Amino acid sequence: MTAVSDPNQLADLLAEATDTRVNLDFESEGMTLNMGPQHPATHGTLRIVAKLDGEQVISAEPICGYMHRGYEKIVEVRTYPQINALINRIDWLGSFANEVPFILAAEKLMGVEAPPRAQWIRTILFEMSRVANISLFLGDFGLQLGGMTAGFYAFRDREHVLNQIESATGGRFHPNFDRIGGLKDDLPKGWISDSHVAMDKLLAFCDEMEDLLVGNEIFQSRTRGIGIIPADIALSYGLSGANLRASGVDWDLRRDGCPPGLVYDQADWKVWTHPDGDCFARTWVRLQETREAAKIVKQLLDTIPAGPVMAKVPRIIKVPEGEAYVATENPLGEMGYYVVSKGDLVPFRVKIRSASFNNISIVPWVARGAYVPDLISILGSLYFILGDIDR
Amino acid sequence: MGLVESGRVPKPLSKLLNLSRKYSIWAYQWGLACCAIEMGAAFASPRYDVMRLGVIPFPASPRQADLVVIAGTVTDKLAPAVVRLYEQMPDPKYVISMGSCANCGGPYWDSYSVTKGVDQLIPVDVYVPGCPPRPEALLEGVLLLQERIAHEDMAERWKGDPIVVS
Amino acid sequence: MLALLVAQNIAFYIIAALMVFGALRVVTCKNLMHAALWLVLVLAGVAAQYILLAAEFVAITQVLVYLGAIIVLFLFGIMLTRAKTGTDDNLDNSKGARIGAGVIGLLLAGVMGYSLWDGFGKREFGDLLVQRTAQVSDSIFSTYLLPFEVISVLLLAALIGAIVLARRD
Amino acid sequence: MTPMLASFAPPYWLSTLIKVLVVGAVVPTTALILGVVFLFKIMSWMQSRLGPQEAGPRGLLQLLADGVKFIQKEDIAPAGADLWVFKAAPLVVLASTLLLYVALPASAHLVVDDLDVGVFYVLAISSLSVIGVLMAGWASANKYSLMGALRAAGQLIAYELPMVLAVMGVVIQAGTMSLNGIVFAQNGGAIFGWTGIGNPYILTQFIGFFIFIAAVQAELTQPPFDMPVAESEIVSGYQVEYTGFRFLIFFLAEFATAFVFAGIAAVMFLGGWAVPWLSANSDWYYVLGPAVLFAKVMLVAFIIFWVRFTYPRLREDQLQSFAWKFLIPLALVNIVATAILKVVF
Amino acid sequence: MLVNQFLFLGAILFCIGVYGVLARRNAVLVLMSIELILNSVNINLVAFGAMWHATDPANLSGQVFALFVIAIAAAEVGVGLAIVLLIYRNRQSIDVNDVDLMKG
Amino acid sequence: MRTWLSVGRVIRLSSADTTDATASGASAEEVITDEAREAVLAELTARLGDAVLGSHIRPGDDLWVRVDRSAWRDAAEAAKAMGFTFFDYVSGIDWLPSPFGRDMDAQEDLVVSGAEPKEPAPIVQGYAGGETRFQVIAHVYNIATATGIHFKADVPDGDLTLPTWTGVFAGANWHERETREMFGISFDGHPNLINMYLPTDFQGFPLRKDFPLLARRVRPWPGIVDVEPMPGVADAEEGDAE
Amino acid sequence: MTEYSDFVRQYLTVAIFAGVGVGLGAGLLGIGKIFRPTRPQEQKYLTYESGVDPVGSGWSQSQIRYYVYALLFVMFDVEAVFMFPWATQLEVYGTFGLVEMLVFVAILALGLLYAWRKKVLQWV
Repeated sequence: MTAVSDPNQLADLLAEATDTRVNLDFESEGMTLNMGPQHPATHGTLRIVAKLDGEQVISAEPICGYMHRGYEKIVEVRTYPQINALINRIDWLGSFANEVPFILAAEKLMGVEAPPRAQWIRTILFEMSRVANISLFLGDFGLQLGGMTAGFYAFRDREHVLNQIESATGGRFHPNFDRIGGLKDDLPKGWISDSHVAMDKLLAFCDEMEDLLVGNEIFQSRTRGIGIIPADIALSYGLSGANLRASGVDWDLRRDGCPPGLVYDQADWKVWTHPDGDCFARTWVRLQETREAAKIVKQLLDTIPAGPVMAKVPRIIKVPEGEAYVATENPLGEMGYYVVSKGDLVPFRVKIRSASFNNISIVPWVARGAYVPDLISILGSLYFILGDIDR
Repeated sequence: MGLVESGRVPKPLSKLLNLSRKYSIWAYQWGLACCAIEMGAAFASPRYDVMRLGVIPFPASPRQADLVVIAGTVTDKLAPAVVRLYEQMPDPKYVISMGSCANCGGPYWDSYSVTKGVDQLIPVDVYVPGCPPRPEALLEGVLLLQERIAHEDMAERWKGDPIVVS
Repeated sequence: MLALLVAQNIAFYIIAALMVFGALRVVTCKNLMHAALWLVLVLAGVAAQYILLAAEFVAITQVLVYLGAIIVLFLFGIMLTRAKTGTDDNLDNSKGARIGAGVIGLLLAGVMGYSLWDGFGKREFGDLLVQRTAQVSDSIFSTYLLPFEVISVLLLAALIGAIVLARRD
Repeated sequence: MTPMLASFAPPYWLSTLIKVLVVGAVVPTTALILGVVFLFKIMSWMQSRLGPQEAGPRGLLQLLADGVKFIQKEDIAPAGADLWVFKAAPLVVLASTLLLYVALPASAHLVVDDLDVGVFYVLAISSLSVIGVLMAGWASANKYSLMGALRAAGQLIAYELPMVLAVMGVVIQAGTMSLNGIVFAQNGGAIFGWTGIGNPYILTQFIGFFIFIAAVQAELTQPPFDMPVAESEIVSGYQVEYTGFRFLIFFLAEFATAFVFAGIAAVMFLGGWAVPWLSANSDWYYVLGPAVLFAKVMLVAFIIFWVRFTYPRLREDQLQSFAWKFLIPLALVNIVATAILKVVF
Repeated sequence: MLVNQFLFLGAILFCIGVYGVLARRNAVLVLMSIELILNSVNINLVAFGAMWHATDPANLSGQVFALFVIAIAAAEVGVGLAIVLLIYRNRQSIDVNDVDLMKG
Repeated sequence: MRTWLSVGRVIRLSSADTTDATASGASAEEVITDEAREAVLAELTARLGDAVLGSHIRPGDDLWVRVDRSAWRDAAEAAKAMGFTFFDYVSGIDWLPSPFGRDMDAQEDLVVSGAEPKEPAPIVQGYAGGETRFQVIAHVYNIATATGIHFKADVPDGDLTLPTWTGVFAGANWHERETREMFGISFDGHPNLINMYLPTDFQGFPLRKDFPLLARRVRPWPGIVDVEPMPGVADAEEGDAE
Repeated sequence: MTEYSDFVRQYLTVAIFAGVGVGLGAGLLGIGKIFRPTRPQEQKYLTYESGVDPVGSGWSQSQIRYYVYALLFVMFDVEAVFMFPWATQLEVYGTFGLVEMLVFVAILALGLLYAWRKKVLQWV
């Protein structure tokens, strides 16, 4: 069928040709389809270069870096509180969730622990950002597949969560609320009951999405059996989050590797997995996850302990020498910070292990042989945030 | 040479033309970073619904667009694409720079890979500050842009100062 | 009456001129896609001539089958064989062959022109009657019933043949 | 008043001029009405939004503003494009849309041409837009365009056939291909001898109606059959490179075609311009006919757009299978059943 | 109108078609030229049909024959283009001069 | 609630079985050694032999193993064979203290803290030791036991190469590309070692400590307001936050 | 004779409308030409490809399946052509016409069945 049969060699050729500045024409047969950096399917500025035979993808290579902001370098010149303000913007949809693993890593190095109330609120906000994040995924995935109304509903109902996050933290998008040793503030009055209402609305939204989208026959025919990722492949690519669980791997850092500082063991919830590993499974797992997250929030809201929200920490944060890796189950998957400190105001080195980077690295593997429309399903269901890939 | 460009259009007609441009701003879908989501909220959320103002977010390609909202960080790698997509839009065209990153580099002012402001690349009509700006801020920017379009003289089109939402 | 005749003739000559021009472009132009589009003009002209001949059903059939279907087949054929966007000099035979073809064409034209003139001369149509669809149908389902059924077999054969050829295996 | 209208027989050139002017006004108007009502108002309502509010009262002039704006937009043809073909493609699409209006009857006499082969003519003309689409896609010299055009052409021809076969049942029942003849047949028809509401063919040809609407949906390249213009993969298909007014022509043609197809569906399945209780020969239809037809068109258009705003899109092969493996066999069965019933009763 | 008007038009189209078949080397263009020939024949058929119909209203042979020719033309183009595509797939060329499959 | 020492334990919280969810922090604190990780380390040592150059265990939390760079790929294979099938990341560390003064911060900051630009400090490697300026670090996970291993390998300045992991963990592909781009460490046998983030004509390796952030060189960080003058004094002034 | 002239006039109207369609579009484009600006920019006339240089040439060897669909369409289109006159006259022909058409449709349906069985109706 094609002149080049070895996938690795082909990928090399492809990557060569798709360099940003030099576009070699290596075409032997077929056509090269370029999507992005400006393309509605790539949620921003990812670029996918797919070599096609007719409508079938021979190979697809994501080209990232259009959103590379040099996080790992910048954080080496910022103090810990400054970093905290910055890293919200890695996964911009699950903003609060970005702060937590970093703060936990710093706390671990300092040997500080947040008071119980702070831990509760952290967990609640963490799950709220998960809801805010994944609810948008559901709408956006519908939009990708042509069901435009789903997107509008997602944006509409997501506002309820954002309102809650905003009224607690002051930031609609990037709260910068977490502190080493606790939180910036306590919750405002009436927040708990409002949050119950918001979560109920989101649960209703999940039902609506299940009716409108996930249960739709056309949606199912577009996603079932498409982009199947077996468990071992998923593990070796380091997929995490719902993408991994949709491949049947029962692994959730909230349950299995929960770092102290988050109180998931105080709620009764369930980790959902799906054996199929296809696009539908990923969507379904995410849908269930949103519901579980809303349930966790509702349970934790009822059991928030009283007390301070800040432990005793020095006013100037200097983290003792050491290395620590803390990862949490973020909306997109495992997000971890490997922090190396030399006892300074600033960290010596921070490796940011973001979920989307690993999740998207599987695209060349999973897209091979798919059809162009399936590529959209695959990309949409893997669910990435550009900032989370490129950092 | 088009009449509009030459500025030799009779007053009532030019008013009509300005009004039509004012109420029909097609914006193409390109979000870059965090601001993209707030832009999305302004474009697609029933709560903000920028379509009320006549901003239609239908086109996916710049060829049918009047407005591009540069919503988010522009990196050096992306800069050629920004310029190209801007140039591929047909005149008359407008640019809203949304968010600190697009305005000046924002929190990544010291990064090695971020362009310090999209106005180094393309002319900007409206700056919307914030990190990210709330959707309301973008709506305000759109309103200000519409205000300007309503009184625009096409012959003088490129000489005005940019608007800053404050 | 006379006016109608004149109008008819004017229409005929305009359409005929367009058709001949289009046909010449089909066989001479250097761009495959343009050739196909000129062919569209010719085929539409043919449909118009059918209308002038009061053959309504065939005219619409011409539009439906030729313009709506066969041209699409041609366009697919052109796109699937990856024609160039611009002009392509490799469409024609050598110059000698072309001259030969031209000579043959002119010769044929001469022979046919002579025999047609000889055979029909200035024969008029007389009063044309509109040939309604129902009459066409009656004709098919009485005189030409067998050919009609054979057509279906022919189409089936063509279909199977083309599928066998076009299958990728 | 009405008898006078009936006796009004202007010379050919005058009547044609009137027809041209009326249709020339009706085509953009219907496109605008459909666009504003469905694309802006109904869609916004379904998505719990407000939709355009500023241009004109309640934003009703939004599309007008769009039109005037597009006139003053720059006209760009990409460097690699085949210029003439690129520029002619929208005109082909527009002309084929306009030709469809020729056969649409608004009452027994308010019709441009009551052709003897009306239905057949409509189907033949509707297949012409494929040429325009393929021209646009090919001439743009753009990959998205080409892919979109190939997909569009593949889809348009795949759904042309169910459409052709779906109306066959109506033709069998009415015994004529004339659109007015079909309206008369429905108005004067009877359901098992009961002539109360005539015989709107949607009751007997509901399979045909379903197939026809599905095919219309596909011909308009709307969800769930909008793969040829799928934003999320090939941006906007064959329209990618079109700017300004040329794009607007595609945009208007889409809605005008939607209107005329809805009109054809209304004529063939819903009794067209006639209401059941009033004989189709009544002079009242000079006034009533257009209104009745318009109401029915809006009803059909609502169904079309409702589906459009609700469903995700089918994949290219899925929609082809849907046509070839479901709609076409179903249509054939429908024809055979209708024919048998017609012959038996 | 003269019958010969149409017959001559048919003849001219026929000759142009013959020229095209002989002068073109691109197989798709050759098929297009064949379409020209078939259409010229159809014009003749319909013209004769109209002529006879005017004298004998029951006689529609010309039109019916034209219909049959259209059907056959459709079949011809279908198979012809399928062959062209097959050749293209195997040889990356649709030059009729290159196609000498029959020669041993 | 759990404290750090209990992290290594798997606590299944699925709604079905929440019985053992109350791992007591008290007993965990008494544990000084971490038998599970000791065992992992022992098995790794057995598999890799002399290639294990150093190790560090933080009980109940994490395990660092430094291997010889010739055994880098063997380490991956050994880990995978031992059930560490979940690939996390590969990255690098440049242990060179920043040559641009303390933490490369603004000149104003230096004035406030009273420190002059000082001599380059000696290179001090972190856990599990090391000998070279550059180290590559990788993390793999065993999802059955919820334990991870941080592998480290020294990469000498003269020969910044390491065997690739792509054959063992397919996901290493992109991470190695990133590491190459950021540190200039190349990976032998990698199929496609091209730039990931930056334009092709970008000069330098950003994450090396001697890569200057030019914007900062030109213009000092404008946002410093709450850094106290003397580190020594600051200790005495420790207070409650908020 | 009057019937013929009416008939030709009907189609003259159709032709006029085709002309009007093209003319309308062209006329509006002409109006646009008066108004619209032309402001050439360096990259304005490049083919749009999501903001980067076009990769590879613009041509695709799209798969043969489109052709098979088109082919099937042509065949069934021809069938439909013969069906329409039959449909209008079915009442006259009665059972005889019904049987004739059933045979015709059945033979062509065999073709569809063949294509179905040969799996050309689905993607590879």
